[in-house]
Amino acid sequence: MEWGPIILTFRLAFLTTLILMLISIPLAYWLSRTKFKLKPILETLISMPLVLPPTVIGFYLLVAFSPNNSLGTFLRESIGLQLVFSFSGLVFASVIYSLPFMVHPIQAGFANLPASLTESAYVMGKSQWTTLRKVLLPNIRSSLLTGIVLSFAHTIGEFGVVLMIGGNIPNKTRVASIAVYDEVEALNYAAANQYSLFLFIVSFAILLAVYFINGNVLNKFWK
Amino acid sequence: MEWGPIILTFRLAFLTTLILMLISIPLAYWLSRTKFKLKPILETLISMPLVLPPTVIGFYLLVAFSPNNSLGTFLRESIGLQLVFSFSGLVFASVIYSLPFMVHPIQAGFANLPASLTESAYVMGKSQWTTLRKVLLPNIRSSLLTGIVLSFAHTIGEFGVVLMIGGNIPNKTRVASIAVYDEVEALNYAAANQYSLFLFIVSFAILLAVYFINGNVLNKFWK
Amino acid sequence: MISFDLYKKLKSPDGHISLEIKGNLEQGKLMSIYGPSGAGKTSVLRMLAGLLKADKGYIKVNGEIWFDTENEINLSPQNRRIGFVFQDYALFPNMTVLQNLEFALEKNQNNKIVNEMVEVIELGELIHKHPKMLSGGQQQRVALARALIRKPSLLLLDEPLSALDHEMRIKMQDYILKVHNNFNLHTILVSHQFSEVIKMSDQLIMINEGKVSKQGNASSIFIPKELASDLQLDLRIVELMSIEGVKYAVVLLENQLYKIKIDPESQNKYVKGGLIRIAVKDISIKDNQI
Amino acid sequence: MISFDLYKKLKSPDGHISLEIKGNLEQGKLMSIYGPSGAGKTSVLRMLAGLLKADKGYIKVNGEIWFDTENEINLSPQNRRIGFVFQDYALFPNMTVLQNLEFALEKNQNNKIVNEMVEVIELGELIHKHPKMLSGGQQQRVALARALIRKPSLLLLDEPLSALDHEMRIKMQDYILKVHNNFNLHTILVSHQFSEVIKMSDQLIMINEGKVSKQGNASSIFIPKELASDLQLDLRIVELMSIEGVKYAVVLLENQLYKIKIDPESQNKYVKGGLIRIAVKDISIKDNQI
Amino acid sequence: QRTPKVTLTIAAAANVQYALSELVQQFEQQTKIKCNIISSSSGKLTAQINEGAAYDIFFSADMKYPEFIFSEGLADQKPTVYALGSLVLWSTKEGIEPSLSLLGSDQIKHIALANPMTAPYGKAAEQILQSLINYEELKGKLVYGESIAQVNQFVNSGAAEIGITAKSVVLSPQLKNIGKWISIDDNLYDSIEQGMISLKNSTASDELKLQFFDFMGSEKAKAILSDYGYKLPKSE
Ligand SMILES: Nc1ncnc2c1ncn2[C@@H]1O[C@H](COP(=O)(O)OP(=O)(O)OP(=O)(O)O)[C@@H](O)[C@H]1O
Ligand SMILES: Nc1ncnc2c1ncn2[C@@H]1O[C@H](COP(=O)(O)OP(=O)(O)OP(=O)(O)O)[C@@H](O)[C@H]1O
Ligand SMILES: [Mg+2]
Ligand SMILES: [Mg+2]
Repeated sequence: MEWGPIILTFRLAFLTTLILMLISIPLAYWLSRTKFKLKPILETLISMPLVLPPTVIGFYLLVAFSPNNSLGTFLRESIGLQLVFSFSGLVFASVIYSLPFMVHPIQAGFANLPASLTESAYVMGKSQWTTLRKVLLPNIRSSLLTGIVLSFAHTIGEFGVVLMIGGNIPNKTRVASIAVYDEVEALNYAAANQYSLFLFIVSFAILLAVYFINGNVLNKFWK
Repeated sequence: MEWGPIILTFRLAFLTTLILMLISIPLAYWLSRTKFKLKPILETLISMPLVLPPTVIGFYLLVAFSPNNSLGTFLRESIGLQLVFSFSGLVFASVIYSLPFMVHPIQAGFANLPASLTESAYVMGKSQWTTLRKVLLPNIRSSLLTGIVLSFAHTIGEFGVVLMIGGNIPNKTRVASIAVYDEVEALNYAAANQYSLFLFIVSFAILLAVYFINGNVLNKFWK
Repeated sequence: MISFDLYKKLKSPDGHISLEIKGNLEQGKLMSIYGPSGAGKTSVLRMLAGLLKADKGYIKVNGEIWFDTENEINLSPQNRRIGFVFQDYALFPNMTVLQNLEFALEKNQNNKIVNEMVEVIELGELIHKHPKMLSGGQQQRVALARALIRKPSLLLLDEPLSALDHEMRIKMQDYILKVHNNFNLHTILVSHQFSEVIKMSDQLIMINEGKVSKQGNASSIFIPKELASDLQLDLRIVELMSIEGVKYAVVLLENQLYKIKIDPESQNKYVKGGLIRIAVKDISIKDNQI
Repeated sequence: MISFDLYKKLKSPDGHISLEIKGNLEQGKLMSIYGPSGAGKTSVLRMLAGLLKADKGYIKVNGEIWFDTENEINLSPQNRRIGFVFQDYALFPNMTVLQNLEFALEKNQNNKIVNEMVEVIELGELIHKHPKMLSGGQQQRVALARALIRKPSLLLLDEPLSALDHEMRIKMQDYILKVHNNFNLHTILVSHQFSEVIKMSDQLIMINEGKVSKQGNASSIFIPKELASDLQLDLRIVELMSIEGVKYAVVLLENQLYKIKIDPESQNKYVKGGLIRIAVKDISIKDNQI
Repeated sequence: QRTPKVTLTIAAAANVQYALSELVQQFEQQTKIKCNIISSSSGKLTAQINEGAAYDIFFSADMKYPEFIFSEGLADQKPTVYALGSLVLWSTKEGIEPSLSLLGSDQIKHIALANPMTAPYGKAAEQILQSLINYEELKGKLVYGESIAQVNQFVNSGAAEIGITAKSVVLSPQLKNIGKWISIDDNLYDSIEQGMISLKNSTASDELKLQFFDFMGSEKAKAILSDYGYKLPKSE
């Protein structure tokens, strides 16, 4: 078993989860408040990448961001961002693909909070940002946790998109999910089991820690 | 474009979502109430299938349920259930794989409900079942919706598990996601786009309808 | 007849209070629990309802044992036939007022009672609204109506009238008494209003930090031993005015304002917001003008 | 000085009520809004706080315009410097009592005031508890303390004392008055208790179905035109008893019980729960024994 | 005794499918026997066969997988080579004339090849690159596809400027006129023997399978294979 893919995987999963939180919290907050007419369409669109097979999504992203394409050229020439065959591409694709796992639970959490919590923070002169950070987020912790766990786990396991847009380059885009897939394909079941077990154990430990911390804090103060 | 895979896909997605609801509602309800010490471990375990690549999960399921195997033989001989290369196998695998998408949001929804709702239904003499059905579930609708949308969309797009355990048999296990994957592999981009577009539009329509119904009902009564 | 003897240690992050309470209540009688905030009143109702398990003790209702730690009996809330008005109302957000009431119906119960309640509790125009759309007082009235639908054998009311205005409060008090008497209920009421407690209850338990401080009927608890034919009245001065040279004080007594003349000599003894204590000596009960 | 004139159509699935209210309140004065449940009292407070947008009208506080539909001015709640006690308390479940109070501090505000409030509102042992662990009355006290931390220029109180017992209620009333006077606030209070309204407010608005029915200072609204030197007292009979042959009635007046002798002849006119109306004629204000 | 069914289920590696679909069409015309092609990667198909999938014939992209199946005792007889694959250098980028000497130039940022670990074409492509003197420099440009099909997608989308793919691909009807390609000297890599094998756990009769193998030996079949850029094994 090589360490490269494992390290890359957890780097990708942490980074993706982090970026997803940064994007999803404001997005979900906005969705939970807005009276915008087209909201259901937006909500549906967010889930849409899920209905296509990952490899196919990957393929469409590949076509969209290929240097042959004006978008790809533009990105590369204007901000030096190259999304195909690069780690940033993996992150980008994972973020798009896991977006619904983060946005939807958080949005549901916000929707369930009583309006008076926000209102009373506002009349105390607290900004929307402070209110979000100090009042709303701590009170939707179980929803936030759901979003984090689903996105994190999903990013670790996903390989279709990543394989397509990343190109399986050792130490750059060859994540563990691709490695274990390759071992299965090559009938190296022993190696595959080793990777799987390791992925499984590390992910298990991380998520369990998250749950335990959350559970303890909850038990101490909530009930 | 053939209709077989499309029909099969939506049959699979509906069936999987339905079964997932039947399993996840009681499971999430129990998880949200229990003071069981090992709860964080259970919660983590539910998410674990996500951290392995779908094909690899499919591979392990294949090995576990293969007729070569005592478990597979037992299932086939005792209850006539064959889980590999069959539609029921696809349903089974999809349920396992999408379980966290249904369980976690619903559990978070239950956890956020005030205890007095349950309690007041109990003192009215309502059973736990009636309370769940008439009081709790309608009040976690946004979480339920999240679970349904994520599971449904994910089952439509997933193909790694399904390809491995199902074996791509026309009209039996060849779902649309495999079909579109095959078309992309075979460089038949036009056909792939056609499948993708169709999958996309139908899923979009279904999910949009779900959101609109939910949104309208919410707007009418909630605010 | 309901009798109970309950003990419970209430856990809290800093320290404990141990709740100890014991009482009997005959059928058709109303008991009030009175005491400062945090004394444990809500907790007592929750134990009676089966929502909180006492550490030790029993609850017996009409000969039936609902709870007994010694024999390990603990009926579920469902099997206790109770009506409960929660302090936070606990209306179901997904149902309209009417649906909330109908939900409380028992299987095969005639739903005429729903209309009756709607009428009596004056919910007429509210019935198709959802709870979030109601004002605090309206929600409280719905919660009360809902608790009565089932004609429970034990009615538990946790400050059921605190959000109501004076007029509606009096009306609801009378209505609760009416249902209580008509259905021959056991009723236990938590209230903070002294006059309400006195008016409504046959029996009273005063608790403080979990312990019963006084118990009995209202008169035995509050009545001063000695005969007090002198009424001592505290009049709160709301306003001072002078009309055509004559000084008056507007005073508040028992939800009524009076304008009374004041002695110009002692005039500067009176300030707005102050109290005038007067003693009415030797009331001749023949003044009575019922 | 605060002045407002507000109009709002409250939507509801069946029909509308249009809320129309207008008023002025000088610095350091306290205004009460009084009216039946559902009249629109909470909605008025929410409009003043900027939590509900009026359809038409203005709000001016100390010369500053907070809201004006004509000039399309609408300050956010954050920019209005208000304290608000919500009917449902709205304490933050994730914070302890102390953290709730500290959260209300402004940037650079000295946090001595937190300790002051803890002391005055007697929250001592509660400060490290989370709101879910508190009784209803305890939560209400925390909400009140929290609203006062910021020394707001407008204090809005939506039934801030309804869950408190009598003793605590009186204490809190006095405390609110004290802060109100010390900080020279504008205070608007929604309350259902007549005596509370009379005691606390300089000005009173009575509303009914969204419309102002009476407005002015308490005395001008409630005081009967004619001189009423006769006090009319309704004594509620709590208990009838006879001691050594002599008949007594235990009666309730103003949160006090009295035991008075009754005329044996008219004895059967009195029943438990009934009223004895007595008139105290020509009170000599010299009886005054402050 | 089950009545033998009259369809053949053929499991085929993704890269043979272009040629195979035409072969099957011919076969069906000649014999009126219906064939189902189930295409996937050789690795997945092998795993499935190993776990009891009821396929009749397996067309692999190499000899490794059929030999594994045979050694597990899942086949009727030893695998036979039906075709030899050959490689081309392919680019769809304007202004690039594919040649091995061009690989080191700045014009080429990515070279796509199949994963040598799982795809026989990938292994051969790697051999080609390793034979070049500037291999170490090229290493940083390599991107790997899961299969030869993915290499095609990399090249076809323009994401990779050049790729090493199967001749059968660039001759396929779908890609015939897209981009430019040159054949690579077949001395640079071990010949890519593609094997087929008749499976034991099969519901089709032996005759049926035999009929198909006979067809594969026919001139017609050979013509189709060479049209698709396969070389034919020297008949033993
Ligand atoms: N769930 C709980 N867990 C632990 N302690 C609690 C819980 N709920 C309340 N307490 C504590 O128990 C004590 C009694 O609370 P309870 O709600 O019974 O008071 P109460 O008499 O109803 O007060 P109020 O009149 O203010 O509603 C309080 O000190 C409170 O802090
Ligand atoms: N969010 C809302 N949307 C529409 N109508 C509402 C809303 N909230 C309250 N109402 C309605 O507006 C009216 C006034 O409500 P409000 O809460 O202002 O009454 P209130 O005077 O505070 O009553 P209470 O003393 O019972 O709290 C009520 O009839 C209520 O049904
Ligand atoms: Mg209480
Ligand atoms: Mg109100």
